[in-house]
Amino acid sequence: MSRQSLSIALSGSGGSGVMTCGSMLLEAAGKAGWYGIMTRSAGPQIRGGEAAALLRVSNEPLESHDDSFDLVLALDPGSLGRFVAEIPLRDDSVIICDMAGGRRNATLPETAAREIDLPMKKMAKAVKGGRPNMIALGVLARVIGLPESSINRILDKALKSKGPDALEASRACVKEGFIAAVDLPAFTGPPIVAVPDGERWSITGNEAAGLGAVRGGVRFVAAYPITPATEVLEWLATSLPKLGGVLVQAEDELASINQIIGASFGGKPSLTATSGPGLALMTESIGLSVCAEVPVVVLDVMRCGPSTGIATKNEQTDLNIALNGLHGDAPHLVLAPTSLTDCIFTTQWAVHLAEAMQAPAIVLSDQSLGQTRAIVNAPADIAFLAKREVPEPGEEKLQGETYQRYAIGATGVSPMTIPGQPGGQYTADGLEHTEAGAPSSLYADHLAQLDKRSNKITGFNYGEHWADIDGTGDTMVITWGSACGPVREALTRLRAHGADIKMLAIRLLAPERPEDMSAALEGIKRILIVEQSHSKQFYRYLRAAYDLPGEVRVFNRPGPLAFKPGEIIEQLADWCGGDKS
Amino acid sequence: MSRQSLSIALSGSGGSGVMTCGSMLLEAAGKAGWYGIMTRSAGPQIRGGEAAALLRVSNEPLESHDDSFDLVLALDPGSLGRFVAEIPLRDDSVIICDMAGGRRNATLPETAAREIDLPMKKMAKAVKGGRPNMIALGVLARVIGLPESSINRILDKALKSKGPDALEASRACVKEGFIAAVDLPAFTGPPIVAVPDGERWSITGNEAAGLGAVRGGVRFVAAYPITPATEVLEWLATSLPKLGGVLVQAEDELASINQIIGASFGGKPSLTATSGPGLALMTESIGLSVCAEVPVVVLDVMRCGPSTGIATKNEQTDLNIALNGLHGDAPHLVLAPTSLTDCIFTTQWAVHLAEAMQAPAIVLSDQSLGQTRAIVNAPADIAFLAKREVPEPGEEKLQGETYQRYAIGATGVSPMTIPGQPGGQYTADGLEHTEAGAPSSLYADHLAQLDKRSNKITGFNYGEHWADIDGTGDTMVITWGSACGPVREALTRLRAHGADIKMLAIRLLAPERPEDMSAALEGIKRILIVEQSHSKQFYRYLRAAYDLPGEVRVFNRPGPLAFKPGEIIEQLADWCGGDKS
Amino acid sequence: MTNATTGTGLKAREYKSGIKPVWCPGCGDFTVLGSLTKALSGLQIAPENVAIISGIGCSSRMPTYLSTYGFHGVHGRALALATGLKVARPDLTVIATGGDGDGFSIGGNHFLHTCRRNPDMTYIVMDNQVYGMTKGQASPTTEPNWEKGKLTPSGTGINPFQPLVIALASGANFIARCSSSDQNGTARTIVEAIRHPGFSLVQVLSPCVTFRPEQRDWKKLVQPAPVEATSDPARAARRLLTDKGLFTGVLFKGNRPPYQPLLEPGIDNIAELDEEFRL
Amino acid sequence: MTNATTGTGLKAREYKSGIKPVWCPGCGDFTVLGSLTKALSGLQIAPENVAIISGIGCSSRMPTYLSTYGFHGVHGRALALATGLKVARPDLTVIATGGDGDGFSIGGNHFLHTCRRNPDMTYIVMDNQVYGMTKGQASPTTEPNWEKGKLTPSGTGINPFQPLVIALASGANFIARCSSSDQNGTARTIVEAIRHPGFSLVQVLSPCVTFRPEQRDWKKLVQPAPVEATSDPARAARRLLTDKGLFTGVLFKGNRPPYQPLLEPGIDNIAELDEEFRL
Ligand SMILES: Cc1ncc(C[n+]2csc(CCOP(=O)(O)OP(=O)(O)O)c2C)c(N)n1
Ligand SMILES: Cc1ncc(C[n+]2csc(CCOP(=O)(O)OP(=O)(O)O)c2C)c(N)n1
Ligand code: SF4
Ligand code: SF4
Ligand SMILES: [Mg+2]
Ligand SMILES: [Mg+2]
Repeated sequence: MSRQSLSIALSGSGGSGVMTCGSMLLEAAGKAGWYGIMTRSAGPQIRGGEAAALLRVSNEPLESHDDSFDLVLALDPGSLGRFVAEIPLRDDSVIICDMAGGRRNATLPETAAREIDLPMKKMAKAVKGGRPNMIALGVLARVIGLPESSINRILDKALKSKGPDALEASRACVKEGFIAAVDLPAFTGPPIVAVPDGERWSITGNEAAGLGAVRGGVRFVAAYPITPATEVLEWLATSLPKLGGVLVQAEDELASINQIIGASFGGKPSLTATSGPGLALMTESIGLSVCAEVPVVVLDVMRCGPSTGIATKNEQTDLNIALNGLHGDAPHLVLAPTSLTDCIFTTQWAVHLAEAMQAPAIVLSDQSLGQTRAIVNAPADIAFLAKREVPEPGEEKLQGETYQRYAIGATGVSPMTIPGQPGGQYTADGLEHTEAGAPSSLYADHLAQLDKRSNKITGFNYGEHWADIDGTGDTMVITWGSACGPVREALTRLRAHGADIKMLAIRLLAPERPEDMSAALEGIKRILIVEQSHSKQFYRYLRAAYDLPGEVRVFNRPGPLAFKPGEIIEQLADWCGGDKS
Repeated sequence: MSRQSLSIALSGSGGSGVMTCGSMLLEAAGKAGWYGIMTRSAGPQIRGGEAAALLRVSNEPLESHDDSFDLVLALDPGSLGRFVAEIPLRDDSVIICDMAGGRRNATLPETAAREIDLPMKKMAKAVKGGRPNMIALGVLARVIGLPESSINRILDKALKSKGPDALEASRACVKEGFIAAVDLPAFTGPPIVAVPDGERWSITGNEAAGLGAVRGGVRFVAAYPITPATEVLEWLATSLPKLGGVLVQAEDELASINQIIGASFGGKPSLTATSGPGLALMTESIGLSVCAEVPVVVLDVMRCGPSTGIATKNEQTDLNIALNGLHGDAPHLVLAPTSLTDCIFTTQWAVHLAEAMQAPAIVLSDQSLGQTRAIVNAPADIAFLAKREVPEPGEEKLQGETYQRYAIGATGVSPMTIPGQPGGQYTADGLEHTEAGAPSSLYADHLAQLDKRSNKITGFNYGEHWADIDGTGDTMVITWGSACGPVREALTRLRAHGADIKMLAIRLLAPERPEDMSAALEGIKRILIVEQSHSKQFYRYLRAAYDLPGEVRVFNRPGPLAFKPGEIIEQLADWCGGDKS
Repeated sequence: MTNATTGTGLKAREYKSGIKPVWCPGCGDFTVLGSLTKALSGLQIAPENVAIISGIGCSSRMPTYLSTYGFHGVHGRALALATGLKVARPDLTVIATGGDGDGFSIGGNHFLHTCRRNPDMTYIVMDNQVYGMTKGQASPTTEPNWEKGKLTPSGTGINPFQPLVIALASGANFIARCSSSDQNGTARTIVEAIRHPGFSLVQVLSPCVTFRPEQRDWKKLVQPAPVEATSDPARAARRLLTDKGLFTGVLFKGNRPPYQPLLEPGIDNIAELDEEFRL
Repeated sequence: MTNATTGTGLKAREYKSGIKPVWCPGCGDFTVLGSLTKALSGLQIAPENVAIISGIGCSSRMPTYLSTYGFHGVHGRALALATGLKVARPDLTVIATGGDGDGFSIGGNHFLHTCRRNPDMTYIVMDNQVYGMTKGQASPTTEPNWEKGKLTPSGTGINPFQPLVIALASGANFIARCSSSDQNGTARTIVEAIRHPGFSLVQVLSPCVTFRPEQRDWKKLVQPAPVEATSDPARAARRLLTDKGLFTGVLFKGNRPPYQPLLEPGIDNIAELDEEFRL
């Protein structure tokens, strides 16, 4: 049967190389001209536990897994069990499993899905230096209709370092796989349209965030490793030096946040990346960046909380702390990417905004956006660049007794000198201060500076970027972050059946945009709010910030179970006359 | 002229002893049978700057300063300037100032207030070992109508350690003051009704919080000093050992929060006290106490933020971080005392609640409640005691393979063993876990434990204590913390003129109490919200948590300028037909 | 667990919880788990009177694998948790466990001040000179020229942290180094550490076979310290400053009294506290 | 400030901002402020090329009183702020200032790791063995039997923190002790510290006349170290472990290269980074 997209799950025990197989399959699909995504799932073992690669390919860009999987391949019979919840099947799904060495883990749900025993280990043994995962690669490529050529191009690239024998062995295994697959049920995937080299990218959300940061102008990063943010740092650690920038591995998050504040005080756009526990340690000093008006960007790649929670899994529950986690009245920016590729734009824009307003910006990415790898269209480079208002040497404000670092001014943004600039000396301070930066405990100074710090942020012109709005109608879905993907796909399906639904994906969470929001809510009668949180953090934020008209419904659940397009459609079914999918 | 309460301001340069004079005057007033409050105000100097003692006495209990001051005494002419904003005067106010050594600081606002030059320094010189502040004590006592005897009783008590000469000198100065005051305009204060010894207490909110903590059962405290919470710790440092408890001065707030979690895991009810910056450092580990279900109490004595802000001044702006400062979905308790004496009850209740629910409780006191000294009626001792549900040795739940530390159960509160109890061994964990406490990354376990942790807190029976509600009518003032005092006085005045206004002072800020709140809001048409915050944190919290009926008005301003009863009355004027005060 | 509740005749395996460790096959921490349970069985302390406290990291998973009380806290705070517990419950045997990142990077300040405070507890650090849990970054004990660190591709270029020297300089009362390759020796040292009053530091060289496979060679490189443990800080300092970090055994045994505020009430009725407030 | 903007002929007072310090009359920090401005004038560094970085405390108010760039950060993080600034702006003269509580209690971890990292900056700690700003609690350097500490009424009972020993053990490259009673001597030492490459620690005994009035006697008790500064850590350690904390002068001068990643672009067009993502 032919489908517009194909979903494939690959599982195996530790060291069986399912991830390598999955990545190669994804890249091959990309080379062939398909779009695709791949996510990884693994047990608690640091190394050596069961692992699964979940793939989906299509000739349309993808942002979400499908409601169910077409094809499951298990290199070891025992390895499927732990992933059943993540691999919903249909009666017409196919399971290819190497039954050798164990009985197939019985916990698979009851479906009529057809099971086929394929002795991949045995086949691999027959090849000198062969490995079962390369057999699987061939099998899968053949079954989903990828040309052997595209696989071989990937093998060449991936194995050239490993020498000719390794390459030979893999090629041979792939060929074996292709042959073995001939009698397997074939899935006619989406039509294959070749695309010129370089037009498509293979990138993860974490790499995208790193790219957005340096595109925005970030040249100093200090950070302490933490899952699932570490890949952002790993990418920056190798990329920054190329640009004359630097990444410092700090002793802890207290050091990393303060190091970037220090570097930014020195004039370098600076960023740190972390996850919930690290963000919690940084809030005191993010408050310093608010009060001293030193711009920094803090990227939080969210994971399941509370506390250490589930470090490797997705949740959208650092919204509370990002919005309200600072002590005192501390206006700052909070943004969230609305898709994997948007991690580039949103991070880059965050750098621009932080620098323009001399304030901290927290970017809320999440494990799902960050660690998913996708084949996408080459993203455009947007012009947003760090641009900090610096007084010209010799400008009046530098004459006279002292430079007024915290001058109130019209916008609340006061030109900021950089150490080295003569006559611009001042002391940046976390104490409340006068316009000249001298400590003050007077109500008048406190009020004036509180107004300044909040006006500069609420009064800024953010243009259209505060949210992604599309569609029409009086029913609206409001969501954010990684929940946007499944929602978009659900709405695409519903609209294909004539439903009229509007979608609002909020990129700028703080400050609030009352006018923009009321414009967006114009004529809305029904609202569905979708978020991956047990305590409805996003819904409560919307309540506090905005007046939500009409009937409001909240579809929320904690991580790690990702939303499926079909589930969103169910939520909307009675609002648009029955399940249209 | 006679008033039902008298307000007196005393100022002097560093070392002039205005605080001693003020405290003695307050105590004497208490001895004489009056109620009173005294707050301190000082410049940035650590020692030696100008200082002012602001007193108010009455024959009714007091919770707020008055709209203006009746009497100002300046030991040095220059010392008044910095406090003018805090010392509003009336045309019939009187200023007694020692003009010797300088011109009276010109910045006093324009009033017809009468000024009298009194050479207190000169008078003191005339007395062997005499000090001007003791002259002032005599003068003030006489002017407000305190018997010399009550002053002398205080002197005896205060100076006995200092030896007979010091006592003699002070007595002599006081007498001189009394004589000199004869020709000064006298204020007939409220009638003096003697009360038996011990019926009245002299206490600060910080001491009250400490007392509430030990009454609640707290026997372990770890903390790191910070203004304005330090006095809580100082009181506990000397009081805990008497009770077989201990206070550990930790190396930082990360250590103090984790030390109390460790001690509580060991079975000892534990507390730490801090202020905004310290709370910010603790949030990660407060999340641990949520997830591992280890009860702790964190007392935050709030001060002006953001960042270091104004460390010595009052503001109510740690509400955001207390409610929403934890990463992930982390249900916990947030409480706030509704008056200075209520610091005892609320802290004690917080210990009780934390222990009963095995969850962290954050108590939001503030600088104004904490550092004000008041003469009050001896507070009752309430029965609330730390009571943690511990499985009986030999109970079933201890048999079988392993003890189910995190058993879901009916209420979500699962009996918690204490190290030393045989068969009750378990590992407390910040990782998501199964009912037995084994780490788990499964959705089902995560959901079950998230439900457990939130149900145990939302389902608890808090009785009437969630808020102080008084009055009737369809107009309501909703407020919290130190803002309650001026509001109560305003309403008392308005009601005396027949206005019908309801007051809601919220003690339990989290979890929310939807039923209780709708009952309280029954029939309300107009709401005034009063809070000391620039960004309307309390109003935004109320919006997110509750549906506020009718017309809603917010009277908010940042610290350090305290609310005055008259200002609240102005806000309500048009709602209850003109200023009724 | 019936006889686990009485302190008699307990075998090492009875100190195990039975939960399967998440560790990679071959990880040194397996052996340390073995040494720890052997030590506890050697001391015959009832599991309910032992508390194993840790932070976050592969090595910090330890408490979960024992049948004692345990606390798997947040990253870097194990010693603060343990100090609170020990001060509040002097009757318990408190043991903190963790890694070089947890203890010396994010946890460095608590390490300094716990050594100073000298509570009567034992701290076992599984040092693999890497962050294992987060997949291979340099730790404070990593050599400056290790170029495989994922955040320090050209090496850290900075002075490695010397845990034993810092412990000595801050006031730790017992300092030892072990190698996970010697399970029984490590067990014996842990027994000594627990018995010695005050704060005992046991650094165990415990290979991370996944991110530092070369550490498998440690078993060949380590050797017993040539001299007896000293109680003279100056002498111990000279030795530690010169040793290459591969001498095992007890290196310092001090005699500072442990930190333990006594917990005896001075008054019998809490109401007595009210007096100071009465006018 | 015209000639303050050129580095020539600047007098000490021109390095003062003119803002009145909040310090108590007689506080040792006044003299340290004098020494620091004298040192800067001695070096004739233009004020705009100097950044004074601090945390919170009486001593941490320092930056406000100078006419240079300054950052008065949060409590305990001065060295992290300063490290970020120095790594990003190697051209600046970065000086961190603060107190014993800010630097060794809450700031202890950054102290350890900044010594290890060894950036080219100077750290001036005004040690008064007390928390002045919060009105008189014991600090890490307080003697164990000081019973006036408001949170430790019967003394801390714990081992004082030895900043110079820890600095040495962690890798600081220059270690000196001064007394605020000798303003010129302190100024000279600060000059040396700034000139010496890498991380320089200058501990200044600076009395808190309000909460530790007895410290006024320090001026009588301190004496110049009997020996020249050494560059041998082992020897320096032996000396520091035995000295009573009252020897002044430069005690250690190391020769470890400072931490300074170079900031030179390897590619001229950022778009080159896109390549790795293209299929
Ligand atoms: C506040 C915080 N920051 C960062 C992390 C991520 N993290 C978990 S373990 C770890 C390092 C562990 O290294 P080590 O203590 O040496 O243990 P090992 O895994 O090597 O045994 C880090 C950085 C975290 N969990 N919490
Ligand atoms: C996070 C945080 N915790 C606590 C405080 C309160 N605090 C301010 S200064 C200080 C100690 C200062 O001692 P030290 O560094 O020795 O400076 P000194 O006043 O003695 O010069 C403390 C505890 C704070 N400002 N921030
Ligand atoms: S990663 Fe290293 S430390 Fe962690 S379990 Fe594997 S081998 Fe052990
Ligand atoms: S309190 Fe002590 S340290 Fe602070 S200014 Fe006064 S004398 Fe100096
Ligand atoms: Mg390690
Ligand atoms: Mg100090």
